[in-house]
Amino acid sequence: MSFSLAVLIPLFLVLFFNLPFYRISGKIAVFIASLFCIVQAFSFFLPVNATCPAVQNLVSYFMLDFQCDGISRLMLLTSAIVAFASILVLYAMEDSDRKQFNFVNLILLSLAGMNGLFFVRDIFSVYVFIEVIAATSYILIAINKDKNALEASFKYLVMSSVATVMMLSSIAILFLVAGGTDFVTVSNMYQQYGGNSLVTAAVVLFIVGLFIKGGVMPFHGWLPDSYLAAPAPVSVYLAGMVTKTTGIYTLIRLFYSVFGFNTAIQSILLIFASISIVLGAFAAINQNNFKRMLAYSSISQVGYIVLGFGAGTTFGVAAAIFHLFNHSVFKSLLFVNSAALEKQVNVSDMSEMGGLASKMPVTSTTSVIAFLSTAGIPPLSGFWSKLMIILALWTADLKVYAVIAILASILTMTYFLIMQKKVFFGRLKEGFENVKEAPLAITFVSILLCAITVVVGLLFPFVLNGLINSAVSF
Amino acid sequence: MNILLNVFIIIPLLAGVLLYFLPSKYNIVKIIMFLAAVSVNSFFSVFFYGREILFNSHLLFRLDLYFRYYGLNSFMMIVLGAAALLAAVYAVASMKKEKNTFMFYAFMLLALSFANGVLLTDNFIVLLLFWEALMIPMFGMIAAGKDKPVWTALKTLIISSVADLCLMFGVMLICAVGGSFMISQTNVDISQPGAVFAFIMMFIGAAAKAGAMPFHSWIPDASVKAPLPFMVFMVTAVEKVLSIYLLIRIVKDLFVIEIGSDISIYAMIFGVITLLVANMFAVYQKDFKKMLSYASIGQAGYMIVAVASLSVFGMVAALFHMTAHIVYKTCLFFVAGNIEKAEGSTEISGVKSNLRQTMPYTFMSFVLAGAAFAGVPFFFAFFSKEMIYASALSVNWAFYVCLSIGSLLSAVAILNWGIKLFYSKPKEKIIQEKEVPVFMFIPTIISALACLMFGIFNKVPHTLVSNVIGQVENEHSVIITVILISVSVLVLILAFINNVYTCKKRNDGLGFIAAALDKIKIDKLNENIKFDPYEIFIKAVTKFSNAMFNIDKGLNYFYDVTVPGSVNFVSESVKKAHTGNISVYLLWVILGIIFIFIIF
Amino acid sequence: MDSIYIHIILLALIIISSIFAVSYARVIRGAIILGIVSMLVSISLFLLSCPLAGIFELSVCSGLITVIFISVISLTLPPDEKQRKVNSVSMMKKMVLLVLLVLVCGFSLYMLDSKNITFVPLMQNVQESIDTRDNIWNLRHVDLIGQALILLTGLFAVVVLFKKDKNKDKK
Amino acid sequence: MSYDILLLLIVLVPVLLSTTLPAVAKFSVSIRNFAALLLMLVPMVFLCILLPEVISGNTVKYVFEFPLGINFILQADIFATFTALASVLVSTVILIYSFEYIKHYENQNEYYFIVVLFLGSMMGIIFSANLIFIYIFWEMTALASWRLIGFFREKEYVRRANKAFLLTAAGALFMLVGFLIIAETAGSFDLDIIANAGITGGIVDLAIIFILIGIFTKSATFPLHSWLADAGIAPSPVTALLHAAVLVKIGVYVYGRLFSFVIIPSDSLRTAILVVIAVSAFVSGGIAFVEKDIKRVIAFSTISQLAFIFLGFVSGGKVAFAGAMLFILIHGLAKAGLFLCAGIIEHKVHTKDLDKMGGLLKYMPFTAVAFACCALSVMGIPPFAGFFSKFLVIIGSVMDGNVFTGFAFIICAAFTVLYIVRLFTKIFLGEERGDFKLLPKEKVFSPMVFSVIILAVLSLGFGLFFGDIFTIANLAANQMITI
Repeated sequence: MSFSLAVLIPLFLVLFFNLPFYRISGKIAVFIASLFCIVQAFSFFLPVNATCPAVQNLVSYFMLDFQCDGISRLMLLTSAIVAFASILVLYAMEDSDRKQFNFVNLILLSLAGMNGLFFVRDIFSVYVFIEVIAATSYILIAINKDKNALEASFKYLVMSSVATVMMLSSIAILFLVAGGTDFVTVSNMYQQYGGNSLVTAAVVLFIVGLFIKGGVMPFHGWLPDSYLAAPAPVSVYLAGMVTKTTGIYTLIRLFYSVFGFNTAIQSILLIFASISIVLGAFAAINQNNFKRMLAYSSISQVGYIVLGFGAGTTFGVAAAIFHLFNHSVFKSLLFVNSAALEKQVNVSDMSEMGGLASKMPVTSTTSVIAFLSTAGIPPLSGFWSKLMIILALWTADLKVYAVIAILASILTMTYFLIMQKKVFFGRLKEGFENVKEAPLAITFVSILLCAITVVVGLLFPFVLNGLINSAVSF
Repeated sequence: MNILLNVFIIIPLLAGVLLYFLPSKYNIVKIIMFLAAVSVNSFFSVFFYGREILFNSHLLFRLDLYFRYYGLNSFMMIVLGAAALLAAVYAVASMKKEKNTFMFYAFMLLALSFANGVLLTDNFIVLLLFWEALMIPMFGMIAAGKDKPVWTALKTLIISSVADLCLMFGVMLICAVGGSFMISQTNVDISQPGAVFAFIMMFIGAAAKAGAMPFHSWIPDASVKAPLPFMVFMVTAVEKVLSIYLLIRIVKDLFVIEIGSDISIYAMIFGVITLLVANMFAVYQKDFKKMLSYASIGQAGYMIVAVASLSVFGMVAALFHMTAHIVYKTCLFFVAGNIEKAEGSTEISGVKSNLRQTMPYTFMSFVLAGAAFAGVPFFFAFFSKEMIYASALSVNWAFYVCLSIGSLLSAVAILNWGIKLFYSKPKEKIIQEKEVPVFMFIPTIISALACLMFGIFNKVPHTLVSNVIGQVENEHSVIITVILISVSVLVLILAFINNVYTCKKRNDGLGFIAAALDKIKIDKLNENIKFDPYEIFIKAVTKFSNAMFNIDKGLNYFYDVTVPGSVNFVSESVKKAHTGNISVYLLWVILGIIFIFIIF
Repeated sequence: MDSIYIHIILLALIIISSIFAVSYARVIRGAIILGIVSMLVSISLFLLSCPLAGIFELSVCSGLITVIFISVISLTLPPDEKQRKVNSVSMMKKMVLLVLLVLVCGFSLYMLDSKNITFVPLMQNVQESIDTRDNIWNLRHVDLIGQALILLTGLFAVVVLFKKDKNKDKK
Repeated sequence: MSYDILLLLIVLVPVLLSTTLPAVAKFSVSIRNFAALLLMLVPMVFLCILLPEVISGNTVKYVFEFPLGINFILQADIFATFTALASVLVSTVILIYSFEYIKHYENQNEYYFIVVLFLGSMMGIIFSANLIFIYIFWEMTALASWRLIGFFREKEYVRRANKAFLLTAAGALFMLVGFLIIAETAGSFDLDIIANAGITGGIVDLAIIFILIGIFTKSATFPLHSWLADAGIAPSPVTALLHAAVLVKIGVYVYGRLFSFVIIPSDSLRTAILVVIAVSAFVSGGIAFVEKDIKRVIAFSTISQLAFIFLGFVSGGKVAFAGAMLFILIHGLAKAGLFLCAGIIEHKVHTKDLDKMGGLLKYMPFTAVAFACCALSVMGIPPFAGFFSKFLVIIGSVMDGNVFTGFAFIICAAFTVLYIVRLFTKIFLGEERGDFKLLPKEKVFSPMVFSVIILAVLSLGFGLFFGDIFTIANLAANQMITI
């Protein structure tokens, strides 16, 4: 019951913001939206079916047949964190009130779409909510209306429309065969007609559609340009949540609760994942632009998630989910750092920057922690999730892919070390003497996200039992 | 009672350390302490003589040192004590004015205590411990020379540490093969695997201590630069004593080798090479002390040949010769010291006044010691040389020939120097120098008289030595002894003729011997550095390390250039692939789909 | 009447007209062709016996959208002659992609045949009985919410993208 | 307080409390220095309390169950406590040295934080008895060495720091693959279960090779050593701490911990390793003889001395094991002394090039004497401790049968003497190739010279009191090598 609120509240908020006679100011909108994100984050810790009678009958009409299990609750938490981060970055970066207002409304709509996606149990509604998130992100990317933002958003539009066409056709086939679109009927059908080539063709089409959405290597064309061109808060939101929810979460949801795993699909997932890990890392190595490098790095990290759950066991799914949560935290942290750099130094080319650690201590330390966690250096959360992925692959006897996953983190380390050398960890370049630390909002967010990474890293056993086991019992 | 055995190590060690750290205003006290320590040591060496003591002391390094005091090392310790006493008295007298004399004294005491340590212990590790510990006092003593000759000191350090490493490896092998760390308990048959390798390494290590050929080049440099007592005490006494002690232990106790085996032949050849080359170089030396140092290397060659003959008779001969050598070599070095004191330098050109008149006593002791050195009958060394000739002859006649050539060369060298020093006509006006101070003079005379006395009553040292090693009846028939004596007398006459009568033609006083040697171009060999084994060794090492340096540079190039280069190439190509226009990306999507269908 | 050939012809017509719609240099012609395409689609829907979808397609896509397109395009300035030639040239280049696309479809079809597709028996009890209206309103609440969200995003898209920034003129 | 809590504190106190150092620095620098020293002394005191307990035979163990089989086990036997004491001792002396050395450079807070964190992770490696936790602390030390090597923030220095970090991290990843193979064959990550499982065979040798790649990168053996020589550009307390005394000892310690009785490498593999370390000793010995930069000479000498320690652990006998264990302590002290003296010299003469030095004996007599003592200990001249450890290691390997490797290492010992003597003469003796007249007078009781003297005295002290540490080493060897 209470989970339908997660969709309805943002909808009402947007309506409330745009009442015809009274339009509230951007600042208040930002404040309310961030409040909502905090509430959503803490809702993760509330017991599942908190029922308070007052709300009960009010919402009874809107009883939506949502089911919720651990994975969705975890995704709820991650989306709340990332949305909160992007809203605060927005608050620090944008100063025009109107733009803040528009931005917040779009974020809320996209959040509503995402929450819906987490709880829906019907492949057609999955398609609908993916469409909602996609639509909001087209506009978010092009919000500043400068030339390459529009071009990037157009590119994203075309690519994801191709993806949605594929998804729709595969849903049509599945509907044709199964007679219904909710997960249960489709999975029963799949048990029966799994081997049939038409059904597998439909499933493959669906996977390709989701690959395009998720930005897995051969289908990732739109990702670097859209991350680069999008304004800073949008790129935080995009990198942090959108690609991962629309692309990878739905993939996990489908394979976990609808179609089981068979070796053919598994091999597709594993091959494409390792391609995107290795080539993503290579592409990121000598990028000059900070955000573009982060884009390629997130492609390679997404590859890790797909590799994780490509292992086929529930332990693999748990590892993938845990890495998804970690990755969205430290990737959005890295994008927040890039936003801070953009605001303070407004030079996007890394080779012009130099030794900013002395001038921007918080940003540099948090970026170091984020880079270490991405590369999988032990005490931090990234290491644990990568270790779980490797263990899952190892126990599922996919030793070759495990070795690829292990050795690829050397490449991850290379491009982040190059980044550290160029941007933070060197002598201060002339002309940056009067660079001050990023504004409070951004520093607060980066400290928060960095704290999450470190805490999850250090308290790994409790996190594992509490967070992950509830999502996927293995 | 057995606790007293620690005295040999503790007293010199404590005295040395105290001596070094006491402030300079107590100089007189320090000298007294120095002399007291040395005399106490020699007193105890005599006091303990004749006892058999097994004692496990925990004196140093908190390890148990397993002392074993018995015949052989008691004799060695007496000889060492006596030499130390003579050197100490001479040192106190001759080094009064120099700067770091007390450093020298301290290190001398340290060296004495470590030498006693080597002689006393019965455990291989402790033997090695004290053996290699000698390096620091040696370095200190050389460095305490007149103008701080640290380069020579370091050269000594390198050479002796390399030699000691050979010994260390030999000891390791013998412990591994023999199975125990105790010297008295190891008795390894040569036929066991690894035993031959162990024997070779230990033999080289021990012989190197005495200055055998490849490891000798620090001795001549040290003789010129280091203070004279160092040459007397360290080079002649300690090094020879320790080296011969270990050689005898190797041949007698540690290994079981039958007499005529080819290993002993190789060892004797090794000794003969040292002997011949050293004596050849001795003939050509420009400096009296350098000549003496080469001569002592030559004598070391004698002893090695004697020991290498593996017979008990040979061992007795070696020990006897060692004692004789110590006595007359100390006396010769004292003579050199006196001349240097008076003349300022022992270079040929340096000798200005006619020393025969000015320094009659030194001249007399030179004559006695020179005679003993040359092997004139009824002098100390004559009898031991005969025994060495006999043992060499018993193995192979060729060795005997080389030995006699060697002694001929040494006789020529000593005679040449005698004439040059004492019978040359002074160029400039005669400068009246008085004799050297009394204290320097006494040790010279004592050692000279000792040469004579022991020569005449050679039964006393002979009995002492033989009852230490083992009674040996003189199995050589009378004829052989007669032949030996006549040959050595012939050698002496030959040398005399060469020096006195045929020196007119050549100005350097060497007769036809020098002409013979010139054909082999020995003198050029001796002077230039190229043939100094130490330089050859250093050059080889530098060549090897340059090669290694290049390997490392190549490896660095691989890590710094090729790996990053290839990674950049790949990432550059991937970056170029992202052209940015939409149609290319759509093309990739299509290719991806085809790829999936292929997999299915 | 509804033999397989009618459908294949209709499909071919749809593909050809959509290609023309894309390749016309003048946008107004493209809009008209687009209207025709959606009409053809509605015909085939009628043939496939789902009249409601056909009516919606006909009235909304070919009707309303085409009218709006044409009215908006007519308001804009037509591109001058030179610009039109440049556009047409780039059109030809894209044709190459078309050939590739045909090849790909052919190839995938061939792959499907080679894997001897066994057609899945259709579900016997296809629920014709469920009225679409009832289906939309009470069975599929969730999609309603989704549609509401998309409508709002569309609204905001217009607000954000097309409204002139007041302060930009001032700057 | 029970002993296993004590053991836990030894690891956790430096790791967790080190983060407070930058905060403490806000109050005052001296408090921070004192806090850093305290964070080092606490583990030392605890270790001293632990040592008698451990010597009496019972190994202290702290277990905390983790899911997935990666349970956090700390195990302290004599070998571990001894090595831990050795590294804490050296790191404390180096910390005292760095109070004065780091004083006039910026970002000192980071320096102290990383050094204490490094010590904590070193304790972690020494005591952890679970493969994954060895890997975790291993990577943390690689991270620490990255930040410390790049301390001066020059462009070229940071490039070398990156190279060092990448090389060690790549090695560690290979090691992780090896650990996974072993965990799979033996069934669990815990060392004692692996030991009981007694696994052998081809797959285990493959795993050992993978692990060896990691160990060889960390302990800079020949083919993978180039990062150590390049790391000379770090401040000297860092090079002393990381590249002489503590970091490079990790690889050797883990080899001793894993391959002495937990997993037994096959004989063919053992000879292969012997060949590799002999080559490494030779090559680095040769290079040290012709190298120009003072830090690089000492770094290459570290590489060749590490080969000695490897020899001890690889040959597998009890004597060799005891020798190698002592070698870790004694070499750590002596080599740290050499690096710290190099730091003092570099501080005075402002150049690292050997050709521009000479005749410094007159100007810095105390440093010269300390340098000489440490050099003699490295060369292995008797009264100093180096002789005993070198002797034990080589005699151990000879008694275990590999005579030729023993001979090769004797030649390497000769090399050591050569390049150490060359180094000493080039710095302190000979004619002065630079105007050293205006050097400031050498203050004996400044922390720098004082700590160097402590190290020299310790090298001599451990030589003179060698009997005690030898008995401890013997006990440890008997405990470790039970076959």
